[in-house]
Amino acid sequence: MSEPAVRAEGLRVELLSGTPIVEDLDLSIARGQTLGLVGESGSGKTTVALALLGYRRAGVKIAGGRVTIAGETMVPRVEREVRRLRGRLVSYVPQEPGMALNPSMRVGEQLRAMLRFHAPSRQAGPALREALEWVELPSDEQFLRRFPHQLSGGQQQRVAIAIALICRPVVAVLDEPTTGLDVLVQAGLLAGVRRLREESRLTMVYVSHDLAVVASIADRIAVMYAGRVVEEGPTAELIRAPRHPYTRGLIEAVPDPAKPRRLQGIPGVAMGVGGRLPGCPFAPRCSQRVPHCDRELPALEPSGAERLVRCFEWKRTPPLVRLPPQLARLERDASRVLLEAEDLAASHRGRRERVTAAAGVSFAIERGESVALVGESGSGKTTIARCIAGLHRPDAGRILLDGASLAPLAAQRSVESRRRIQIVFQNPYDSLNPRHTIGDAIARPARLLRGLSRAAAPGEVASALERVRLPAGIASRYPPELSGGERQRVAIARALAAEPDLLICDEVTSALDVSVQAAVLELIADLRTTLGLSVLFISHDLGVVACVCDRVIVLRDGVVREQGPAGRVLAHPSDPYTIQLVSAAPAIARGDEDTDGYAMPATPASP
Amino acid sequence: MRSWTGRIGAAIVIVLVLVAAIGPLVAPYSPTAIVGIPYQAPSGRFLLGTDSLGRDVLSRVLYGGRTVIGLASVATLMAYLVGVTIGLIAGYRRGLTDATLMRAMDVVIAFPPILLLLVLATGAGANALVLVIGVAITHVPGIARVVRAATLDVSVRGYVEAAAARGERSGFILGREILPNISSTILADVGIRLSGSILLVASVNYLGLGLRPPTADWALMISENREALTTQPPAVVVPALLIAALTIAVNLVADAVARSFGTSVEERGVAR
Amino acid sequence: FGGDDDSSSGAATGPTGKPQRGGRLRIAMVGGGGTETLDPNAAVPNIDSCRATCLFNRLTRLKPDLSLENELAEVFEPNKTATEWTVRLRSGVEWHDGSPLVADDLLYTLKRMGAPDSTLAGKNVTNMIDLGGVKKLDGRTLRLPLKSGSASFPELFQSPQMMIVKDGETDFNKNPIGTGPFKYVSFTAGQNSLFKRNPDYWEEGLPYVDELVITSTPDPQARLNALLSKQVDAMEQLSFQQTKTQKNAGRIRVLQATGSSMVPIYMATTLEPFTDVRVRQAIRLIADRDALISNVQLGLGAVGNDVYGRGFENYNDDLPQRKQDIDQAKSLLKAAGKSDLRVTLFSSSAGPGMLESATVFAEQAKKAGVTIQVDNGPADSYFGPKYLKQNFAQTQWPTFTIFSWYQQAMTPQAPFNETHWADPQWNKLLREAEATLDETKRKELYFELQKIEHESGGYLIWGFYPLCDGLATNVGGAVPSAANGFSNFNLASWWLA
Amino acid sequence: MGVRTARPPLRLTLAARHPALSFLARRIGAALLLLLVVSILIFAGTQLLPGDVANAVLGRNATPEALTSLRHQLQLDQPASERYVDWLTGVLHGDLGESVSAHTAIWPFIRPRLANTAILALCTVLLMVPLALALGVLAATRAGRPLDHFVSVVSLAMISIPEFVTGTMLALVFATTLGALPALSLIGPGETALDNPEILILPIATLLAASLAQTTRMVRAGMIESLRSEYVAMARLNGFDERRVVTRYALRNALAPTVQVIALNIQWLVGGIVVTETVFGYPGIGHTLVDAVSTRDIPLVQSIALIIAAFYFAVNIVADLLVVFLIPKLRTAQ
Ligand SMILES: Nc1ncnc2c1ncn2[C@@H]1O[C@H](COP(=O)(O)OP(=O)(O)OP(=O)(O)O)[C@@H](O)[C@H]1O
Ligand SMILES: Nc1ncnc2c1ncn2[C@@H]1O[C@H](COP(=O)(O)OP(=O)(O)OP(=O)(O)O)[C@@H](O)[C@H]1O
Ligand SMILES: [Mg+2]
Ligand SMILES: [Mg+2]
Repeated sequence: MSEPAVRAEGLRVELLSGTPIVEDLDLSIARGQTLGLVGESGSGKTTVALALLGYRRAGVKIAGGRVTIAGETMVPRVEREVRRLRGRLVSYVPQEPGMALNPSMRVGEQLRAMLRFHAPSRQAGPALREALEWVELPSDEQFLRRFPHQLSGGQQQRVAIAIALICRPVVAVLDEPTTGLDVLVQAGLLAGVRRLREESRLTMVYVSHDLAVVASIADRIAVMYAGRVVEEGPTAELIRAPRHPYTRGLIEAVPDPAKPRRLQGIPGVAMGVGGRLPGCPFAPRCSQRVPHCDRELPALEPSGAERLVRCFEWKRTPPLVRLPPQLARLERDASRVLLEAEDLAASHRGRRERVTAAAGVSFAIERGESVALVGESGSGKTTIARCIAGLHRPDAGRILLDGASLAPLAAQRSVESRRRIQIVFQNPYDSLNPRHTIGDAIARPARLLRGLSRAAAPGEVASALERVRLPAGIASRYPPELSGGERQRVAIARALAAEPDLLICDEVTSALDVSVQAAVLELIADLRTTLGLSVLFISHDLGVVACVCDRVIVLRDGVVREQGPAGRVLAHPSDPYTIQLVSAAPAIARGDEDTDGYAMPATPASP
Repeated sequence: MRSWTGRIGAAIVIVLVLVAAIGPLVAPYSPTAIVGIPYQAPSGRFLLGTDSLGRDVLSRVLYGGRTVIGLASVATLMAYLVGVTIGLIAGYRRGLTDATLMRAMDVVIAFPPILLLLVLATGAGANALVLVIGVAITHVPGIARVVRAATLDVSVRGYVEAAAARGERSGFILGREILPNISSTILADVGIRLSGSILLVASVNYLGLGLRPPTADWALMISENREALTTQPPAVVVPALLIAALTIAVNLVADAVARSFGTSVEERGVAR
Repeated sequence: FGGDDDSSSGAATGPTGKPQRGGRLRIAMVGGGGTETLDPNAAVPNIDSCRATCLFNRLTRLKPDLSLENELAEVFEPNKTATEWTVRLRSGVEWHDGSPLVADDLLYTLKRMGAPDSTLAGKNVTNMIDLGGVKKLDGRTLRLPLKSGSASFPELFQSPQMMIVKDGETDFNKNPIGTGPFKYVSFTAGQNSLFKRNPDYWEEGLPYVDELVITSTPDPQARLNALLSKQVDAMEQLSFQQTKTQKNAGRIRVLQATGSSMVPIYMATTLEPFTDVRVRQAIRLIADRDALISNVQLGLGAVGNDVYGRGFENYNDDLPQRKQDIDQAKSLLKAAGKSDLRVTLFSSSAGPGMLESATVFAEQAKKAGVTIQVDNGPADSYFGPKYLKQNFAQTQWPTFTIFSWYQQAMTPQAPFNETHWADPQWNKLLREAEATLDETKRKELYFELQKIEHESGGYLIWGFYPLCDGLATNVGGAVPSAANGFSNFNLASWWLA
Repeated sequence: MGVRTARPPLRLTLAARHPALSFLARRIGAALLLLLVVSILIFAGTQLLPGDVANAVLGRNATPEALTSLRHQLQLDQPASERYVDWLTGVLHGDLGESVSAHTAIWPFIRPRLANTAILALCTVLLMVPLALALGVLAATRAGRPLDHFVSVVSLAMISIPEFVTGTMLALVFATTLGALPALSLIGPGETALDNPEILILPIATLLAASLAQTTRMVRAGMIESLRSEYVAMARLNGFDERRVVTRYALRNALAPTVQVIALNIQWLVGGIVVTETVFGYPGIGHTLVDAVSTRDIPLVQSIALIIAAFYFAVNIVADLLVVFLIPKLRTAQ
């Protein structure tokens, strides 16, 4: 074990313009070990992962440093030579297998092509079987003859992993292999990867933005921020006692379904490419910053056995603390019902057949109550929300607001009822019109639905922005100039400008980084209490739900499986499907308690 | 526009538009006046010689850009007005409206373009308006399809849904919410379409289905004087070169524009 | 006269020496698209007429000098008052199927043209005949009684649409039977035809070539290219510019003939503002005819004097040549109260130099304070619904005899009375002339007629355009002739060296 | 082109049962309906034209008397709707009717001309497709380098020059000056264009100039997009050599959009071939259509337009079928 499986020294990757993306990155992974690489979006994880294979994306160059894999130099080396090593010495599993598998090649063919090219002497049949077994996929001809689009997302990812493993590489780099998959599917895939780690001598680099996921897989974790590793250490220790304030902030921000508590976001926004200042890039968001931090970049230094940290003041990093749990809600009271859905049925007309998205769904939302709608992808959450907002015509059933039936489509509803129900959408990048200023976007509902005069608009905009804790100056800017979190706040401000009674939040945080997510969730929780809003909160993330909701409705295939108080449903689920969901939700074994991670159900992804 | 080819193209376009715009002010003779005997070689008096009727080639060249540039631009503009409207409505309304409009576009595409222009030119008389309408019609289906596809895409975005949820009128949603966001898709091929229009206007004029003599028009000049290609080359070659230069330049600009939209899309893709 | 083969320097000439036999002669003509027909009596474009002369014969024809001679007629004689004509057909003429030409064929032809529902051009001629009273004198002779005397009657039979067809023949596009120098082999309208030599042709020794291909090629540049690249041996209708260039280049021979073919401007004498003869005179005085000839026809044409018939015996060349006189025109207009006359001139590119001359004329008119707006209509419907209803327009006429033209354009019965001409004195004079068999006398009367036209007619005949065709240098036997617009192509006498 | 793929024909579930057949049946059904609409529009359009076939046939012999008589013979005095229905009934019985100007049955009249155009278009396409693919791939794989710039600039220039200029120049150089090739596409009696193939060279070159350039650019664009895709990146990350990446991964997936471009070009060829036909006097269908319009031979115009429109739809359907074939997602069940 003299030569580590992966060694990177002083790796530097830049844009062609010379702006650095990744700087002085050193990594060393012993054979058979798994390194988890975590960090928020844009921190340079994928860039590093690709550089380990000597690969760079268009518009980017590897400007310096060395990478060796099992003694073979990958960087610097000419493309022709390094390419022959990819796939056989080190292989890569991409984030979105749906995009990365050749759409016009059958699964079997894609696997065989690897063999034919890298190991022509090996027998294709057994090799295929071996690789597919590792990822728990069938290896019969019928399966091999499928095209990628004929596989589910989880299967696609397993195929991608099988392709990466078929030539028995020394190192596999997995770049967010579970991001975008459903919790149940993700759990199954993670279990598979874990088994692989235990049963083979494969060295892995596991890249993810999700600390909980990485914690369940990796032997060691490296945390990246703004293109640099800020902390590295053995998984358990790093999670229990983070030394870098950023690592600590990340852990604090991860919601936990089993033990709900208030979340705490990291203030500010993550640093992007460019505009990096001479000092510590985390300094602007740091709570233990000293003047020195702004001037000089700390080095990545050992801080005890096997631990490295890049902070001058790491000794001052406070230990993790248990935050107060979410306040329990008042008892139910039928007279306080705001909105009611009665036997709601909805479907989508597909190309030929109808897809049922809701079948006989009934529930009620009380004034000031926060109700969560959870369920895996495609269970009909969004459709129900759109029915309530008048964007989708239900097939049957009624929606009652204060006991009065609402017209199916928004255009037919009264101005008043349109005002009282507001919706915020999932994707922060398309929830605001990029061609309208923030001010216009916020003022529009107020003017249309509340008849606000043109003159009164700026004042209204300012107060709306203040409510979502954004500076008033932002009103004249356009959405593309805003970060994802800021945009979601603006979207919320826009909804609030109508002074609604019910706010529907459809996965408002799922596209956001954890630190930002925490801040947005905090905001919603605050607004509820200060404005007495009712919230219909849609999410697939039980942790998030646990933090902000009073009641949970579990949905599957358009049918309500279980509903009840959040505490009870999440802690003591009764429906088998809910049980599965809850146990599949990743959670972190924090230093402040004594759980050992979470159980992994052995449910393979349904085809 | 960062590429040098794009800049060269833009420079040529500007020069030619200037020629067309101020040319008539500096032309030495009236474009229709017969000032000499036909097909005189270039001389001090007639810098580019004379044409088939003894008119001054230079003066006709200076006047002749207006029709090509003007008509092609107007036709393209009209095509966009109609095509964008159809595409927006089809893409936003979906369903039956969409199907009907798109089938109508299919019909227009299947109508042989020459027949369309022939019927228009012979039926309604050959004049600028007919030419513009004919050229515009040939573009409409293509534009409508592109706009429709883009609209389909944009109309499911959160901000459009939000507008629908607060009960905005369709006009507002189409004009204020959707249109600004598909403008780059629309603009990306304006240049290509404009140069297509120029070629079509020129070809139609050349075939005698468009403008008629004695209009001074580059394409007409080519067809009027083409038999003097060997004896009085400037009368044919100069307008031919100008048309080619114009379309090449417009294409260069279009290319650069499309590429700049393309890269910005890419960058957005990468940044996410 | 009539044909004036140009001899400018550099022009190529044909081969000299004895005619040679054999070979395939390939001709590119303008063509008429799908309307092309081999029915000689229904011929419209030149290509139809040319094919008709290859396959058929008529009673009389115009020689290159534009004088009349008999073709199938052996004798064509009037009675004393020219009210009855006797025609005897040549003997020994055979149809392509071997049967002899007889009087019944001629009778059939006349009846075919004169049938009540006939759309044939010859109806204009047969209308003059009392068809019911036609007498067959013998197997080859007919006596044709006319409704009124006409001394110029035989002239009318020189038209290519007056070809004699075989008794009973109705379908001409499939294997037409004629008496002409060539026999039918194949024909595709709008594309090409293939004929072969008629070995039994009645004109001694003719024709020379074995095969004849006539191709429709509307585009002038394409025709010239084909000739220059030796794909064809001759092409119809060189443009004026091509004529000039090719004469200098000397790679091909140019066959040029100027007769009475013209693209005049006309004024309808019954429509404003041309009801006033002074306006008509002013318009005629505005034209700078020399400039029109040199700019539009590149100097190739001949100046006109507002009367038709240049090249024919009865053409009045004693009349003073009218010249541009702007002052006079202005004062005439002033007198007529039309000092700033504005009028639309309907034009089209339906004839050689037609549109161009309108353009040039409009420019010239500016000098006299007259604003002429040229309305350029589509060529294909120019002689369509609006024709004959316009007050100020252009037209085209080929070279045929003066009387034929009067019949078409000037007499009260004329189907194409473009100028709405109805001058009682002129009509009376024409009747008198046509009743006069004495040639000198008749000529005097014709001169009178033309004098009236010259003074008060509705035509501005500023010039006559030349027929210019291109020939490869190995084509012999070609003689320029202006008659009927295509007679340069008297293909029976052509031979290949 | 991207637009086309968004069109309804490319349906996923359709492919689930009898993919090709039900697809074909629906597309053909729709096309027939559209053809009917097209034919009505064309008929209505031709009614607006001034003058009629009687005028054209009689030409300068069109005395008012003869006009009336001929109109009666040609049944032009019947109401337009009746004439349309007559024609349509004929078409439904497989009879295109009679040309009123040429007095012959239409089908035998246009068949040789159709064949001529088909030969010209087919030769052009057969040359264009492989050349465009080769050039497009070459340029795309060398994007941004001198060869790519060269191809780009040359093709841009070729696209920008009107065909009548290209054609005239080619004729001037190769036919009249060098005498190497015929300037005029003379097709002898009873022959087709294939009997003397040299007449095809210049017309093909003219058509090729514009269409090849256009297609090359599209292939290049499609290839560049494909080369930027994640699966191409993945193929490189899997270590395949560049040749394999280009052919098996990039080109294979760039073919579908290319098919659409080629289909568009074929449609353009047939619709726009008339300019080239005019320049070289090539006896094709475009020309015949122009003639038919100018002689107001409405049954002939109708028939040709119908054939061209049918061809348009056919090319579309074939292209869509090919696309379905090329994109497994569209042809296989989920
Ligand atoms: N080709 C490129 N051109 C411009 N910027 C780039 C390019 N590639 C990466 N970047 C920038 O480099 C930074 C790091 O990108 P990278 O994809 O490595 O981040 P990541 O940590 O994987 O983020 P994510 O979690 O979103 O995948 C980002 O800010 C990104 O915008
Ligand atoms: N526009 C549409 N056309 C056809 N089917 C649709 C459409 N939108 C949704 N569906 C289908 O309806 C079902 C319910 O979709 P819905 O978006 O409501 O689910 P969801 O629970 O919000 O899922 P996710 O978590 O992925 O957002 C799914 O099967 C989906 O495929
Ligand atoms: Mg990444
Ligand atoms: Mg959803």
